[in-house]
Amino acid sequence: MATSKVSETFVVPIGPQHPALKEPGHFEFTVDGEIVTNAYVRLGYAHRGIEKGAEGRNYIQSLYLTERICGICSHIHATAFALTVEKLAGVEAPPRAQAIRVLVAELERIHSHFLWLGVAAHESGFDTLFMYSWRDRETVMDILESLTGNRVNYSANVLGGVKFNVDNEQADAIRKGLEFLEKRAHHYLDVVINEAMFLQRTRGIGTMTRNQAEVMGAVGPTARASNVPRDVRVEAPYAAYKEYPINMVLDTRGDVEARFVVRIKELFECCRIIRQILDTLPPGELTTRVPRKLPEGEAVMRVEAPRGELFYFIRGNGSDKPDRLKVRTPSINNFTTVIKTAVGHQLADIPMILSGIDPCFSCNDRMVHIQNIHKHDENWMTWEELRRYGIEYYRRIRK
Amino acid sequence: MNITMTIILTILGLILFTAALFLLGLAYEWVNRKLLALLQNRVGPRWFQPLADIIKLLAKEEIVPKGVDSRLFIGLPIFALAGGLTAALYVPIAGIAPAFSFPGDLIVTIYLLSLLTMCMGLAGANTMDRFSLVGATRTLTQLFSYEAPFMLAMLGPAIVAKSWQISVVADYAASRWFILTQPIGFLVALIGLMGKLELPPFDAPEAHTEIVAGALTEYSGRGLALFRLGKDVELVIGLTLVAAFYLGGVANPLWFLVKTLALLLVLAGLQSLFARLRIDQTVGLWWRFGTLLVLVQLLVTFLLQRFIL
Amino acid sequence: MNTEEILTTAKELVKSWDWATEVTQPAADRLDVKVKELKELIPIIVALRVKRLGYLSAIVGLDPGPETGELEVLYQFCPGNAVITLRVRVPRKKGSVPSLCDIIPSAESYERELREMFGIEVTGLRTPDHLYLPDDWPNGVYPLRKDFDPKKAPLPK
Amino acid sequence: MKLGTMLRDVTGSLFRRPVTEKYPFERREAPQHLRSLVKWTPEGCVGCSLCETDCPAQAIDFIILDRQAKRYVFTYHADRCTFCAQCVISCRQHCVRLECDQWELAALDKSPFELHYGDPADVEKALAGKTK
Repeated sequence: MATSKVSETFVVPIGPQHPALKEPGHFEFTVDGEIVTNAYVRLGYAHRGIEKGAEGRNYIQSLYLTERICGICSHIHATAFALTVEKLAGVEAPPRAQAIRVLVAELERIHSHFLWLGVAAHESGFDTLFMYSWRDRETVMDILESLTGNRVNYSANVLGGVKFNVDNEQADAIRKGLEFLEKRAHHYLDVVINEAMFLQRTRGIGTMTRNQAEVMGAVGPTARASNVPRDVRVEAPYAAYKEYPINMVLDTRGDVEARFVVRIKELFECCRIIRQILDTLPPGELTTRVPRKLPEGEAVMRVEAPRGELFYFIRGNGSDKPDRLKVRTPSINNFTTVIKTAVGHQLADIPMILSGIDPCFSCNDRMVHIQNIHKHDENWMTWEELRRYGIEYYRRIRK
Repeated sequence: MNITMTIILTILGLILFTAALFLLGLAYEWVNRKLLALLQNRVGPRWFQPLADIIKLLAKEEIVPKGVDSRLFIGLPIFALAGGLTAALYVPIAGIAPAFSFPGDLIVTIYLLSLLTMCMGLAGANTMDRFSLVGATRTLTQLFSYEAPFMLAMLGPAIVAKSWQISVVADYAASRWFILTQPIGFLVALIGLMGKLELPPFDAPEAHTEIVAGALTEYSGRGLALFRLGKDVELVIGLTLVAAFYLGGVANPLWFLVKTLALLLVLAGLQSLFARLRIDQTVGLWWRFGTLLVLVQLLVTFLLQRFIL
Repeated sequence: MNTEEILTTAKELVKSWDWATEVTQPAADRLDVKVKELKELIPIIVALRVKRLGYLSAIVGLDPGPETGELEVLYQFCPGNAVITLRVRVPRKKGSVPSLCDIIPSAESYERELREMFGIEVTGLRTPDHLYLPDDWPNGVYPLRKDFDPKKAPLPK
Repeated sequence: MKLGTMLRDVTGSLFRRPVTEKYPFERREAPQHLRSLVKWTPEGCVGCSLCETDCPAQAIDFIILDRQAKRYVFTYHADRCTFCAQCVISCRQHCVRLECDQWELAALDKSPFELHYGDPADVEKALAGKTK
């Protein structure tokens, strides 16, 4: 009798609801014991229809819509949109506005990297580092709040400039905050490259060679940790980066540790640029006029978000609404690298590899059913209806 | 008449003992969580939080998932808790002499403590959920890694005291601080306790960023409450054992509190300082270092015992 | 290489396909290549890759309107400061483009998105299932087309 | 390779107060440039209703009762507002501004979030027109 060996596949689903992912995304990891043999990704759980939604809104409203693509890197989305619109309209924001845009963008990068540091530490079970880095993140959030008036979704941009000015008092507060943050960043760098138990979870994990990173189109710190010199701020300086050049932070190792090191070292670079901007803030106007109706044409803009290259494409059709808005966020590029590098690793390393790219699911997902919330329609449940629905649902399950 | 009175008194005593033990366990859990929070510069839970959690869980409906053996599913938490409670009878908790004692109860206690872990592993394997299965595998793998060194570490003082009886060893240790003569044993016992309780950095079996809640993913309501109570009881027993054997005994309630809480502070510090170990790293650590060190310790103790003293 | 050199190299490269392409330069840092023969798309991209002219930054689907009966696909390559756009037109009904996955693995997610949002078939795609849209999304409803009727979209259950 | 690199943070914290703000008991000052509720003053308003057009959250209903007599009602839905301050920028006559002191806006029902600015009689009329 012939015996046939049936190999069973054991699939561990991660997401859309899973404690490792604070945002919804779905990964399926086929494991053999603890070793991952295959990986698959499925997105769209937070798809809000922003690309389509922008087609029905005017440029000014779309600016705030794009700002809501991501809660962490909201400013850079709005900046990218504003820069694209300005390019399409053929105007340029005044130098002071451009410098303030860069200032907020770099503060936001500090905020994002500190946040990421905490999340990644938490994924590795190092909750103390998580708590401390998030405690320190409050400092930069306070700075942003005092600067713009909002804690998240700063709404610093308008089409053609920025909304607020930076006075000397605020500059001093920022400098003071930066001093603390820089000190902490040095401490975290020490922890990340020295803590033996932590290194066991990061060193040599998720290694991606330079060639792999280039082929898979990795962007941002993920690519730079694999020694790919890819930084839009250097390659194609936008806003005020021509006046305030950035030094690219590179690492040759390509593992999760290298990504930690690159991101933390970028914090120092952010602090340097912010100080430089505060010292030499160009005088002048804050806004310039952008026409409400934009000419027919296409404009492409690339900016460097905290997670990597952000790509904006706008096609105008002569009206006050964009004909097409295309946003390509950095995480979508980097997901490919997770899928490829996860294979062969242990299941326990997956959260580290996943968080190593600093994934942002809401950035990727941009579409779902949009409805006007003011008009009470049948898809919108009242609290009582929701409660009844819950009871009804539960009864059905019980049967 | 006399016999009925005795039986009633015994049952009453057992109920009171259990209730007191639960409260003590919950209090210790709170101390642990609060200390960890303070070390991380947070506020931490209020004093009644663990109790409130347990009451809430007990009041909740227990959902038995499809495709499991429901008798096992309901029975395992009870077994686990019963194991912990029975073990408590042999241990001088709060400085009070143990209720039962016989030569060799040290071995029984250690095995009763492992019963909880075994039950958790079985519970995970029973539920057929992917996270539970991975969690169960990890729980049992971890059991096999720390159990031997923990037991060997407990044997150190027992060998010197020439007894397998907890009360005898504790009495013998009351005048001698074994932490000074057997520091490696103390360290291994303490860290083994962390492994037993699945505290960070040995929390791979319930690493929630990887496998949600590990073996207990499908548990809710009463079952979860019982497992958690079992863990709390185990925490108290483990701390008592280590304090009684290595820190000069727990002669009276005050010394018990001081010594166990000091141990808890050390545990909290260790929990806060390290990142979680992967399961293969845990096993490697225990077999490559823990077991080896404690064996060396035992050998030295044995030789000294034999030829010098 | 500075932007000018990049664009000159790219222009010369594309010149060998001048029977199939139409090159314009809408801005100083952009090169717009209209590829009229669909089967020449892959060879051009391979040639760009060989010369290391940028990486695939995005695949943009465009709907010029239902009256044209066509859809547009834009392949954006970003070398340095420049942006090279390859533009392909496909028929609205049963239009298809070849998959780039074999030369550029990261194209997969863009192509999955293009497929479900615009209804442009991507031949050779390894996992042609939904990336963003729900699994029970009706066939033949493509949300980013201009004639998309939101009423046809399934409501969240 | 070191062990316990965060030891100093940890031991330091034992003797420090937790940084957590015990919110309802300890309140923070509103930041200086806080963006809070929108205020509208009728002086100078020309009724261009750009504030309504540009509001990304449709939080502003600008009702023109009589353009000649400058009778406008400015209805503001604070619950929809995203506090982006675009209305402040869009208004060329500087009729709209954001308050900067109130940051605790939670309420148990929606009524405190609907604010009407304008002449009380006009507001009543506008509201009556809306319910019809």
